[in-house]
Amino acid sequence: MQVFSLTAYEIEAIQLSLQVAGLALLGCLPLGLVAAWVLARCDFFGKSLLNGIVHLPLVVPPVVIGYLLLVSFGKQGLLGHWLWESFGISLAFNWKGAAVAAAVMAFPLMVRSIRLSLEAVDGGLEQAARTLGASPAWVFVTVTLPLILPGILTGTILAFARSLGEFGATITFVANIPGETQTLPLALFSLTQAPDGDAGAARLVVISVGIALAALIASEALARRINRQLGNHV
Amino acid sequence: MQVFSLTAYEIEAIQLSLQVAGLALLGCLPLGLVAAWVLARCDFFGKSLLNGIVHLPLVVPPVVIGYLLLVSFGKQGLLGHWLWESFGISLAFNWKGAAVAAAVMAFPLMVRSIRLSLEAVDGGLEQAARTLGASPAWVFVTVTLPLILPGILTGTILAFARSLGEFGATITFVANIPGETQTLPLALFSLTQAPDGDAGAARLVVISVGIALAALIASEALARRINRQLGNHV
Amino acid sequence: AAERTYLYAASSLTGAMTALAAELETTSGHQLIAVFGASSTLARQILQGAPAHIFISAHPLWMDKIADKDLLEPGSRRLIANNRLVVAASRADAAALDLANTKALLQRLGNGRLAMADPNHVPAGIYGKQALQTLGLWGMLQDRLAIASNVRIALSYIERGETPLGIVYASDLVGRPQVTAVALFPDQSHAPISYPMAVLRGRSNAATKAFQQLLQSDKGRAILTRFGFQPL
Amino acid sequence: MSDGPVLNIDLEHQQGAFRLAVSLRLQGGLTAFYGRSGSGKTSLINLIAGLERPDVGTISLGEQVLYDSARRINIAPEKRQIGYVFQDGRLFPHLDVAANLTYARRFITTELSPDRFAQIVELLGISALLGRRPATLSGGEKQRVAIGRALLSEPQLLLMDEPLASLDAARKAEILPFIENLRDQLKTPILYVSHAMEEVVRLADSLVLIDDGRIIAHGSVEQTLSRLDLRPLTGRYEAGAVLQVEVCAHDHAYQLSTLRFAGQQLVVPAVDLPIGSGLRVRIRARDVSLSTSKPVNTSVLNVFAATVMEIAPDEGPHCEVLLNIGAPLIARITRKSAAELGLAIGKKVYASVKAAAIDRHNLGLRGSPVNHS
Amino acid sequence: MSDGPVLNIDLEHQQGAFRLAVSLRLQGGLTAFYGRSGSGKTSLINLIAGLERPDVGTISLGEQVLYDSARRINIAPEKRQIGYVFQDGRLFPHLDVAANLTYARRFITTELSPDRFAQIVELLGISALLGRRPATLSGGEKQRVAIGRALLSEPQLLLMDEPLASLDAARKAEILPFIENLRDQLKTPILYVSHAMEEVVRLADSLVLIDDGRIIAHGSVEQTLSRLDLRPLTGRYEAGAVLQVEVCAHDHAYQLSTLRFAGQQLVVPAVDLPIGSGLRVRIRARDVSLSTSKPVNTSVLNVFAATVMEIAPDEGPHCEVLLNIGAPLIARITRKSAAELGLAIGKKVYASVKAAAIDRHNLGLRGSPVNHS
Ligand SMILES: Nc1ncnc2c1ncn2[C@@H]1O[C@H](COP(=O)(O)OP(=O)(O)OP(=O)(O)O)[C@@H](O)[C@H]1O
Ligand SMILES: Nc1ncnc2c1ncn2[C@@H]1O[C@H](COP(=O)(O)OP(=O)(O)OP(=O)(O)O)[C@@H](O)[C@H]1O
Ligand SMILES: [Mg+2]
Ligand SMILES: [Mg+2]
Repeated sequence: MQVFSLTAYEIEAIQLSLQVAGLALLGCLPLGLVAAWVLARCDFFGKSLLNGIVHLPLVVPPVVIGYLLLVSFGKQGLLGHWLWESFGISLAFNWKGAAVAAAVMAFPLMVRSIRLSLEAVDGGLEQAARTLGASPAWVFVTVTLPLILPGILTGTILAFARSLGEFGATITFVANIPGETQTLPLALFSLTQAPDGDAGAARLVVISVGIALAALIASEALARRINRQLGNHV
Repeated sequence: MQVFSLTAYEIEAIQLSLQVAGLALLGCLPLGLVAAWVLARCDFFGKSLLNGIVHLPLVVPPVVIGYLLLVSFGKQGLLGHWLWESFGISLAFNWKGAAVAAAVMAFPLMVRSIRLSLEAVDGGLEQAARTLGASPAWVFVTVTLPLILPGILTGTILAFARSLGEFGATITFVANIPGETQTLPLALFSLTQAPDGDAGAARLVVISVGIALAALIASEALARRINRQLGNHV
Repeated sequence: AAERTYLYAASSLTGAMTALAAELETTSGHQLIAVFGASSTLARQILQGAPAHIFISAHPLWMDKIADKDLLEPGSRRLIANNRLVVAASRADAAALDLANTKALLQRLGNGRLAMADPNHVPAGIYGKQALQTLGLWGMLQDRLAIASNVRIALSYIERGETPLGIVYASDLVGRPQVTAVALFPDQSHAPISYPMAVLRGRSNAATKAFQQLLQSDKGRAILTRFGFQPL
Repeated sequence: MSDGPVLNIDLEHQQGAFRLAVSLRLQGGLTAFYGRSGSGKTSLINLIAGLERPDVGTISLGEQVLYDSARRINIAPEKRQIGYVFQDGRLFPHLDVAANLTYARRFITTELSPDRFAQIVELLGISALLGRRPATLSGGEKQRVAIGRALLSEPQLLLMDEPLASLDAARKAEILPFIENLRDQLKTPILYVSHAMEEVVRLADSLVLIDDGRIIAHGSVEQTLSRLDLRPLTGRYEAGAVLQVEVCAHDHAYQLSTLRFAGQQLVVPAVDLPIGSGLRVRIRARDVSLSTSKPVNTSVLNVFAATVMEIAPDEGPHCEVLLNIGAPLIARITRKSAAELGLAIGKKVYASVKAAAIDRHNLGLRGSPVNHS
Repeated sequence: MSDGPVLNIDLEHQQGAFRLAVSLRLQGGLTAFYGRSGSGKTSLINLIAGLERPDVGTISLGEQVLYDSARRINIAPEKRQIGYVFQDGRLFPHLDVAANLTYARRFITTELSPDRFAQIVELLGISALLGRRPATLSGGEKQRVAIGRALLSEPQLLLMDEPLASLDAARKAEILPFIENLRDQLKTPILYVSHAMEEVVRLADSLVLIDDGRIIAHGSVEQTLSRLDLRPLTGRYEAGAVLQVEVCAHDHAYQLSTLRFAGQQLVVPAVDLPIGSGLRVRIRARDVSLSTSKPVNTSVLNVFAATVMEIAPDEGPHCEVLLNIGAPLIARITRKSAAELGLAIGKKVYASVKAAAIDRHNLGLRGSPVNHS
């Protein structure tokens, strides 16, 4: 094993991790937008409860979330059963399940960031758009959405990082199956637990951080552009 | 054991959790402010690296972070040794160490939320404050800080929730010591390991969620007030 | 109170050690604080100066690591109990399984997976892999595993019907009515599953002594038995 | 004007300690809202635009009920087709100037003729700014873009909240004719909030005076500005009479026009309108001087024989003299002069009005009487 | 004025495609900046306040170098003691009105006398708003609070960027004397950006005309407004002459004052100043009429024997006639009148100025000549 070339084991874990994080983001983003909107702009009975549920994955240890996912999305679980019957989708012990676990864990971070931006949007601009003929949906697309891009970006990067690092819920929900559900953190964990895995673990830490750093640098460049467009500090 | 009264074991875990989360917040908040400020407003060589380091705890599995903490802050660790020699502070295997673990894990959430708010602050207001005689430090205290309160609040609630739910890094760094480092998630874990712990585990999940929900409701009320003060959407 | 006495024990011992600590307190008044975790984690913490007085590992490997650093009180190391490895299945599917009949095994597995703890580092997994290798099943099954981070989670896969079968300790089945053992691995198919206990260097005190005595007493052995172990 | 839809407003609205209670019926043309800071002008047009909900009441525009608290009707702002130039600009910071201007286009089915876009951009002097972001614009530039944006939304009714406040006189002079054109050619009814009486006189058909959330007066600009009891609100400096006149001759050599009213003639700087056009001229009281003998050898081109109808003294050095020259005219002279000239009701005097004192600022390009039903 | 520190500006600054290149020396009093939208007024005062850094150049106030690109000096904005009323308000949204007003107090060692606070609050008409947040204020209310906030910071130099643009005439009339007082009593030099020539004339000692980032003219208001070549910038409508006068008598019965200049007397509405006080009066060209025989039996109180010095024709219907009445006076009459009266250089005529045409708007409460060094 050479120091500067990746082993097949590492490449597999990297690919899987990116795949999982990508799918997790794909699910998180639209749902996160909706949840953030509802929490920021609507007032209804049970809002606190919704808010609590959204934050649940932060408060409860990941292993518990993993267990709850197992209970609901497992073969015997209500949702799992329904998914399987209706769409033929099974999340058990495969990467899609890992993505669900990552998405659930990343969700509160996504929602909170977007919500923070949403609450800071100048309502006057949205009003102006409406007088110009934009329906609320159009206002959202053409005014609100561009204005909350920084929040979406922050939410996305947090969610991506969290997905990339997700461990407890994943290993509990879909187990640690090489090539199937063994993402970087799971591979890393295995190595740290093995008596002689330290060197390999260190390599994986560097790889994880490298990927995250690359994503961060890209997001910073994007954020810079967005902020310049909005006339904010650069 | 009655259903509606807490056992001594539970009370101990709750107290400890709150203590740990509280101390973690206390450490996170000022450092998070500084880091958010530096990342939002300064431009320097190595900024990407700093950004990467801040996000590290999200990307790398908690267990690895816990291990790194153990290696550096343990009695044998460099930092741990220095802390002990210089200040007589030991973090190893006590609740202060648990707070450090929680703080480290919560840090990126704190920093990102504050940074998001910071970047949205209207520079014109800060300029106005300076023409009125406020030094940059005063501007920060009297203008910037109040304006980023929503971000600080979001960061705090995320960090608090994350601290409350922190498991992997804690158990790895300071172990699962009843009355010392056994916070709610660790107590919960212990119960899941015991043959007849399921009911107790479920109780702890409910308690964790209850505490988080209480904190959320309080923070929502506060956020509402702050937003009303800032003239934002309510 | 005087100095606290810490007992670091592998997670799989949670039930038994909690009961033993309670017993110790009622009979001798000594308080033991039990700290549970993965054997590997606990060993690492002890190497980093954790305040453990007694360490009970689920595998000799981790005890060796500490012994290598010369951190054990001389003469205190001994095996306290054995455990058995079983193939478990849901109570609903309790028909006995013949491990020698590969075909039956595969049939039982269907397109499901075999749950077990991580064969790379979790003791239950390490023993399980050994046993499967001895029985010549490893090559066939190694791609069909659902690898859990600890035995409890492997158990919950079986409990929830996620996997038809799984490899767990016999002790894990105590208090778990939904699962049952459908096959017992032969003792010689894997290294003996024994729990080494040792007192850490310089940490010997009245409580540790009382605890060592309790373990050798009938009372102590009865408790271990109750939780599915075979006291030594 | 009888053309254009009728805007009917009858509502009450409480915000904080401030109470707005308005009942108004406006038809066509340009209606100016005039009132001191904090009197409720912006609040009222926000209600009309649908950005706020009145506590009780109704708002209707033509056939369409925009709001009715009793019938629980509340048409969404975007369905009201009401353009709004906000007091505080409200440009979209993430769009460049061109995209701000054309924002409303995607919600309009008719094509935007490039000419019209070019015309508006040219007029507002923002063609060099099209690619810029609002954050880099000067105060006046922002306001001009905001005006353009509202104009390009082709509204059925246009609300303008102090649109020209941050513009220099030259720029104002360029934009005012455009708003007149909008009012006359496109027949877009306009509600126009302004602090500048010059703008009001020039542009407005009718004037609504607001004070402390209440309508104090509403009528044609002429009527309202001639009412002595409203002086505290309309401002003494700006007092004057408004004449309905008709263009009757042009003197191209001297660039003067002769206007006719009630059998009298008024010479003013050339008006670029065909003979016969109706026009409104405001003659400020301070620009009228009186004499008891006919002035001779003077540069003043307009001298009218007049009868004193009323003398309104005030506490200051001035008094206002209401004259009849076939139409009402107001003169503002010192009390000392009034005494020295021995002015009294019924006395015959000569009123002099300098042609130079009447300029574009005092010419409203619309003469037909406003229909206040 | 020779009192007050000298503000020396010599700088160049590029922002986007816009280039500002300014060299100015201003001393004391109130200097008005006048120029069309986008000409660089706000940019310039931002540089003076230290909110932007010039590319090259120096700025100094009195002895203190505020900025020097060569010597790498750049005093922080908060150390410049420069108050700034922003064009866009910039109230702190998280503070109520009272806290906004007193914001600067914590950085000032001297005590705020409750009287002064009360006086400013009263004057600006914001006493009812003290507990409110900026978000609920009307446009004009916000601007008034912003003015109060800057005033209460006790600046060494005050920058005001169109402070009165969103205020009604009545409110303006109340605030203007206060700014005059600030200028005269407190000797605070003021740089005042305005689009309203009335305000400029009333308040300013000197006038700086800016166009496209360059200083076109700078001098006393009198000089600058009298220059014919600057008409395109200053605006034809506003042309006029400014007289330095001295109060010489009061007529309490009729509430008139008599002012003296160059052996002549001018009667105007009562001026609340002791006899002997210096004063500046602006007589707008459009308010002066001419005749070749002495007007009799007229309400016009001021008739001067005058000699025609210059006749400036223009393309329009008017011409401007520069007269000598002991001091220069400008009349604006139609070309037709000029022809009919047979005006020519050297001709003796009578110039009539209505007392009623001179009101507070045209009276600058400072008479001493401006020192332009
Ligand atoms: N950041 C920037 N980038 C590019 N151009 C800018 C920037 N800021 C200002 N400008 C341009 O500089 C010019 C001067 O702007 P400034 O705000 O000083 O004008 P102003 O005289 O105050 O105008 P107004 O009376 O409309 O407020 C304008 O043409 C403006 O578009
Ligand atoms: N949300 C609110 N809560 C309490 N009072 C309010 C609120 N919004 C406006 N007001 C008050 O209502 C009154 C009318 O405000 P409005 O903005 O309509 O005034 P305006 O006539 O437009 O004044 P301006 O000419 O200064 O813009 C003001 O006194 C203002 O302080
Ligand atoms: Mg308003
Ligand atoms: Mg400006």
